[in-house]
Amino acid sequence: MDLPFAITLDVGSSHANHTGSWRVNRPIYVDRLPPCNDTCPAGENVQQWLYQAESGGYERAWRQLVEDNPFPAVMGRVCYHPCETACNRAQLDEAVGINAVERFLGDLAIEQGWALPPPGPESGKRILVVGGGPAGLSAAYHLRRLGHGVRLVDSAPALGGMMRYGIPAYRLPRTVLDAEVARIVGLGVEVELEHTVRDVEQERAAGSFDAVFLGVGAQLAQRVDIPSGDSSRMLDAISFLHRVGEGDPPLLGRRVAVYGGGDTALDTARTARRLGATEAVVIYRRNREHMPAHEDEVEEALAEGVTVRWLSTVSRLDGDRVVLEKMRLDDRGFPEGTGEFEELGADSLVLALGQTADLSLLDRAPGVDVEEGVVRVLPTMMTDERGLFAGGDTVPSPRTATAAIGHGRQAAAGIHAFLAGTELAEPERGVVASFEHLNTWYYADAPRTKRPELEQARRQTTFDEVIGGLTEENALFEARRCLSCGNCFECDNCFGVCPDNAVLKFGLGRSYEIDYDYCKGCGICVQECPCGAMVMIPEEL
Amino acid sequence: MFQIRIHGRGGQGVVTAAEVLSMAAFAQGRTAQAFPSFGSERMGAPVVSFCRIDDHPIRTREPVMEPDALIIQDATLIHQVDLFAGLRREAYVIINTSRTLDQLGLGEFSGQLDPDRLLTCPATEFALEQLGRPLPNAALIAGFAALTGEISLDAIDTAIRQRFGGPVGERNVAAATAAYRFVADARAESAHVAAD
Amino acid sequence: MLRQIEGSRAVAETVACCRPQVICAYPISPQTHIIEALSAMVKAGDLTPCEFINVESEFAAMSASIGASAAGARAYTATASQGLLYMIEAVYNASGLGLPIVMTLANRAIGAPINIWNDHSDAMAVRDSGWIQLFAETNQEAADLHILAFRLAEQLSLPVMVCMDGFILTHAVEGIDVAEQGAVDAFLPSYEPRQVLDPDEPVSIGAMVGPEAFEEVRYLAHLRQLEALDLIPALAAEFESMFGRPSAGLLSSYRIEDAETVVVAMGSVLGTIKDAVDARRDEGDRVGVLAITAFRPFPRQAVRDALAGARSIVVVEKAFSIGFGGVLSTDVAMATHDHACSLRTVVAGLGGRPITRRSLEGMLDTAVRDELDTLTFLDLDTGIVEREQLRMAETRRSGPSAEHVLHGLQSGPRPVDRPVP
Amino acid sequence: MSTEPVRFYQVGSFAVGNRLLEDRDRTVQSEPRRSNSLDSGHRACQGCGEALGARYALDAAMRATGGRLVAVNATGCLEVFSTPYPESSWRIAWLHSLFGNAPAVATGVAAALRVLGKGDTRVIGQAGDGGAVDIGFGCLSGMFERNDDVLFICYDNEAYMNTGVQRSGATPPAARTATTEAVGRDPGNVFGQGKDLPRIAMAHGVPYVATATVADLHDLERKVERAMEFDGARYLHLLVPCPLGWGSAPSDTIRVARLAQETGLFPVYEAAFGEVTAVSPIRRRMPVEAYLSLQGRYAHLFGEHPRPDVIARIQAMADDNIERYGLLSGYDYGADRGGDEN
Repeated sequence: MDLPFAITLDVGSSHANHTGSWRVNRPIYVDRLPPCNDTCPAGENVQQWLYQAESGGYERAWRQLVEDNPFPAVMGRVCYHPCETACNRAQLDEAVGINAVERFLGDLAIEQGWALPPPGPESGKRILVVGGGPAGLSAAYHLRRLGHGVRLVDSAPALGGMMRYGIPAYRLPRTVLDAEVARIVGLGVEVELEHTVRDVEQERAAGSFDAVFLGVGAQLAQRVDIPSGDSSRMLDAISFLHRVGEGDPPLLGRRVAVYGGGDTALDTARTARRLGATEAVVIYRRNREHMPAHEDEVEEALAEGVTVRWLSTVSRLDGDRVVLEKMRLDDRGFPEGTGEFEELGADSLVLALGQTADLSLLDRAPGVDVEEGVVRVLPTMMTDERGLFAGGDTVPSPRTATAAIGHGRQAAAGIHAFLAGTELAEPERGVVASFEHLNTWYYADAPRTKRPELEQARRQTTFDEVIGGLTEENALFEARRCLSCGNCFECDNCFGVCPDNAVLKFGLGRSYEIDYDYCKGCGICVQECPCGAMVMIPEEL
Repeated sequence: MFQIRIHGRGGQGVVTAAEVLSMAAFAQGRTAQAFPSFGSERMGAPVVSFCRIDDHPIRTREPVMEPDALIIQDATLIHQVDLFAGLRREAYVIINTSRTLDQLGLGEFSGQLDPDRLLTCPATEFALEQLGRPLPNAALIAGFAALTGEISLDAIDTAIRQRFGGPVGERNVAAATAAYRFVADARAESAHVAAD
Repeated sequence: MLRQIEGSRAVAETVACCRPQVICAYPISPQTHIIEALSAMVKAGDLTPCEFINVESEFAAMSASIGASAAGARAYTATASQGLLYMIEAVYNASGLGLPIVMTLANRAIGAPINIWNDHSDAMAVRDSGWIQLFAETNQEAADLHILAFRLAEQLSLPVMVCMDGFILTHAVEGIDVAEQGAVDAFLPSYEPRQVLDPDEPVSIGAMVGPEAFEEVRYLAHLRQLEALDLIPALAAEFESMFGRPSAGLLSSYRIEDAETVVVAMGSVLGTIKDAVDARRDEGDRVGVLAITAFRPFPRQAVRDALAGARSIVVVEKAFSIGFGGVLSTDVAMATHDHACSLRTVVAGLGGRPITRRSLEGMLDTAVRDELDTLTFLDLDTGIVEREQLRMAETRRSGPSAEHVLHGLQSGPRPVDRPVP
Repeated sequence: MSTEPVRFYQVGSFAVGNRLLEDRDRTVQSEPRRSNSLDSGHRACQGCGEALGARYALDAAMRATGGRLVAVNATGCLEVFSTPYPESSWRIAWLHSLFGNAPAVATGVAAALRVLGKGDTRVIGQAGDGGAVDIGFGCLSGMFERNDDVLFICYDNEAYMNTGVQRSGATPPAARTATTEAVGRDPGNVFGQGKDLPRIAMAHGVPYVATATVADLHDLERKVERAMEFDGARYLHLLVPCPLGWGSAPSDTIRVARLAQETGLFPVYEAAFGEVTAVSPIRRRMPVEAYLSLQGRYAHLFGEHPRPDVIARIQAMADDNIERYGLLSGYDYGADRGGDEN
């Protein structure tokens, strides 16, 4: 066309006008640390494996998961999931059911027989791992992946430690535990059972191990001196659960009193119900809000008919009567006696007052610093003695299986660095993505999917698993509830909302770039980024 | 050049009358020009239209100031509008009425005109007979043709058929023919009287 | 073939022969007969393909024509008077965008006081709009000019306005030779737009132009319109050879050779003027006529040459610039500024006031005797004017003059050509 | 996989893109090869809602028509910032004529295309609120009444921004403009004036009328596509915040538009042949303060002489809308994908 001068213009000719020169602030892309990752004791990259699961890539998700934690199926059952407590979604509707998805992936892996990543090239080094609990097994797993030889010894007839002898089967079916343990052993771990290490120094020397990892746990019950005529009516929770775990449950009678306020106390009470006790009464010296047990456990226990005597201590056992002193809390929340007493009929009293580690095996390792029954370690999990590492309940920790698994992983890395004669770099933590960083309008409202629960009657009498798993559809739903806090999930908002077409999109997985030739710096892209993965920074003018 | 002025009321076909008249002249091979007194004519309002007939091209666009013929479609206008302005003694005048000039109060005025060129014609009656509607213009211009001899009845019929067409055209032609006869007879009679 | 038909009808039939593809119109006297006829032809399927759009205003009529033309269709509309003023913003826009729209302007006065009768005030109001303005003297010219207008418009990519006197021409029934379709097709090729809205070749039409280029844009438009001064005579000649009858061109003259006094005018009044001139010639006065067809672009050189021999020029105008005088007169004066001759303006026929041959002859008589005022209002009723001036001088709240003038008319002499309101 | 994975796809279900969706279910704006009908280099202010809305709407129309599109533009910001000689930001066939005549020009274009046998090319007319609600109202009404085959889009920024923020027939009560200053006993624009153009359009009985904002792209694109399924006159009233005229932060353009909807002040709905057929429910209801306080044009309601009485009246307007259109009816997640529910 022969276009009239000035009145008619060629299309797109405004590209000659670089409006980027108007800009005083520029948008940039950032990555923030998701709160779930931040709080996972096992150091899982939760957001990443959820991202894989969202697209139905369950095996990819599982592989991402076992990079850090070889126990998805176990953790998916027994982890107290601090990730969900930290989840930003909780402020929107309900936290993402991370734990449930983890269990779904774990179970699917067992069902599908997915194999753990193979061991790395043999390094020729050998490490002695003492204790076949979560810490030891986790350490063994990561050490094998690093190519190191592992000898794993445990005093029990089977591996698993507290996972087997502390956690009741209705919370963790043994088949699941066995499967995940077997997978680790399958990586080429030498295992010696029913072998109790009495002198770690001697064992290390005898086997000329390059390093040792101690994960002996806390197996000794805390005792308190309770006057009683007949001590046979009194036993401790650890050994009680241990014997149940071995399939040789002691007889407790119809009325069972449990003394303590932790998860173990509740596990004991719930187990007692399953063993036929008509009454299972937990005696706790403070009130519910001070109870150390996890809320879910309390909920479930009460739902199963377990009762709790709040603000009470056991002063003595008198025949089939337990004499309780009523307590009150002082202004600091500490209990003090009131001098008032009452009685409670009970056929037996189980003491669940906490555990300590048996560290006698360290008697001839004087370099090791033991305080209040636990071993002090560096961030690398190495004790004060070179080459001697420790983790799990043996060291200061929340005393959860998840924390133990994290220790195992951490220790393996520490040992690897130690053997290589290098320093283990402290991994830097990014800025945590908080709820304020998000623009939540873009996320569809969707309340969490409740895991189906077995109906009361069955639960109380059997050791069948209490919490059911998610269907594939629900797992997908849960995974997709993840907000991807602080990390771009390629929602195209920045690309779409720019009034100046100044965002370039390169296709899935290849992310975006700002075209600073035209970006006027309005900041809409930053404001409308759902997950807080963009910020405005001043231009140098 | 022969100039005609037509007076009537909106809705009576004053403008059409001038148009048909010009078409008749055209049909007869003459040049003609017809135009209305431009205005927003409304039903019943006094309306004027004009027609010029010549044998040469007509250039002027002025209204007809001094008509050679006056066609009055509605006698009730006589005392409302200055119908006879610019009228010369030898001009033709044809009035649509069944009444006499005296009844119309034109008795003495008629003295100022040539009696042979002043005529009443009950055109509306012919129209009612043939069309069943009081649309006198076809009849009246036929009467005018008979009175002036400027245009032949054939030419008038042709124009009417062109303008209206179909049965309506034919009925108008019938009305025109009747009126033409009426006027022709009247003139013959007055000529006869004059002869005595 | 010569037929005895109404001017509006002839124009409608001729426009139809030009195969317009989009017609947008809003009714206003005295343009109505033209668009009624066209809408009937479209509805009956006699004019096809064509869309007739009954728009809600003249502003919309011109706007829709702009859209249609820009989209590559041959667009036509017609209006008059207030209608033209109501669309004036779009009128300027059409020429600014260089869209070859053809519009019939049935010339009519502009109120207040509202007046539906003929004069040229409306055309003069858009004199500077960038449209080509052609004035028809007769209905034959009016009809034929439309054929030329479409050709001219599309060749230059400029809009053209064919001006014909309202009622005097639009409502007059006379012998007119309406062009045959075949001949029109041969003369007028199908519309090849200079620029068009096309998804396959997108452009942005109607940019905002600042001081850096606006003057150039306007100057180019001026040059473009001046091209018409050469093109119009050429097209007129082509028209004559093709249709066997002359077409109006830039201008024409009548008995002008040897004329000492020349009357310059536009439109239908020229006929009456020619009769008056003949009469004066019979009396021995050496008078002649210069008829202007192309008012925009104004054929300055041609006018200058045509009036070279004149001793006295009388411009008869159906419009005037209040506070100054003649409009056409100004252009003629510019064209003849280096002539040794007098130029006088006669304003006549405002608001449909009949221009009679008698008055024109009287005026010419005075002109020939060199006694004509520089600015004369033909047939002005001075009695009424003086009465009204007196009345206004007496009372501050004198009310609207128009009513008093009418009131004065009741008592004064009554022109018979106007029905009593 | 589940039969309806998308229904469960939570993250980004309201965002522009969505890596798990089928291409056909993604927004036009997420498409790297979108038409960018209004392209980079235009001179709109930072964070201009109108520039954004125009590209959203026209790109969607381009996809719906397979690129067979012609746009007519009224005078106003959009025209001025997009085509200052010698540069045009348009990538589509585009015509600007006058301020008040865009609907009529569009009518002419549509008629021409029909006559020329190019009926497959569709016409969009666009104007700001001034060009649609006020000066172009007559032409728009005529276009509606004739049911001309045009989709007319009003980019409503609630005042005459191009000339410096003067009041228009679409300026809301209490809003400060250059001709309704925040002074005197009742600062800002008066209550009880202005035109509800979408309702007026509906009163013409045209096939399709819809309102939308730049905050909900899925909703907007679905409506443009829907509009293109109809022949005849269609009207889309699109709320486009103006940082300059509203005194809001350029980065808040979409946020403010969203609040206009979530407070109920700007009801989002669609209507066919004069009857409301669907409303876009409020997902997270907000009090009007949340909307007003982000905008300088309402600063006089909060400053040192706060006007809770005026805010209450505005809240009442929002409540009336919520009542009238049932804006709190539940959200249908099936509609997240858009398009297929119609």
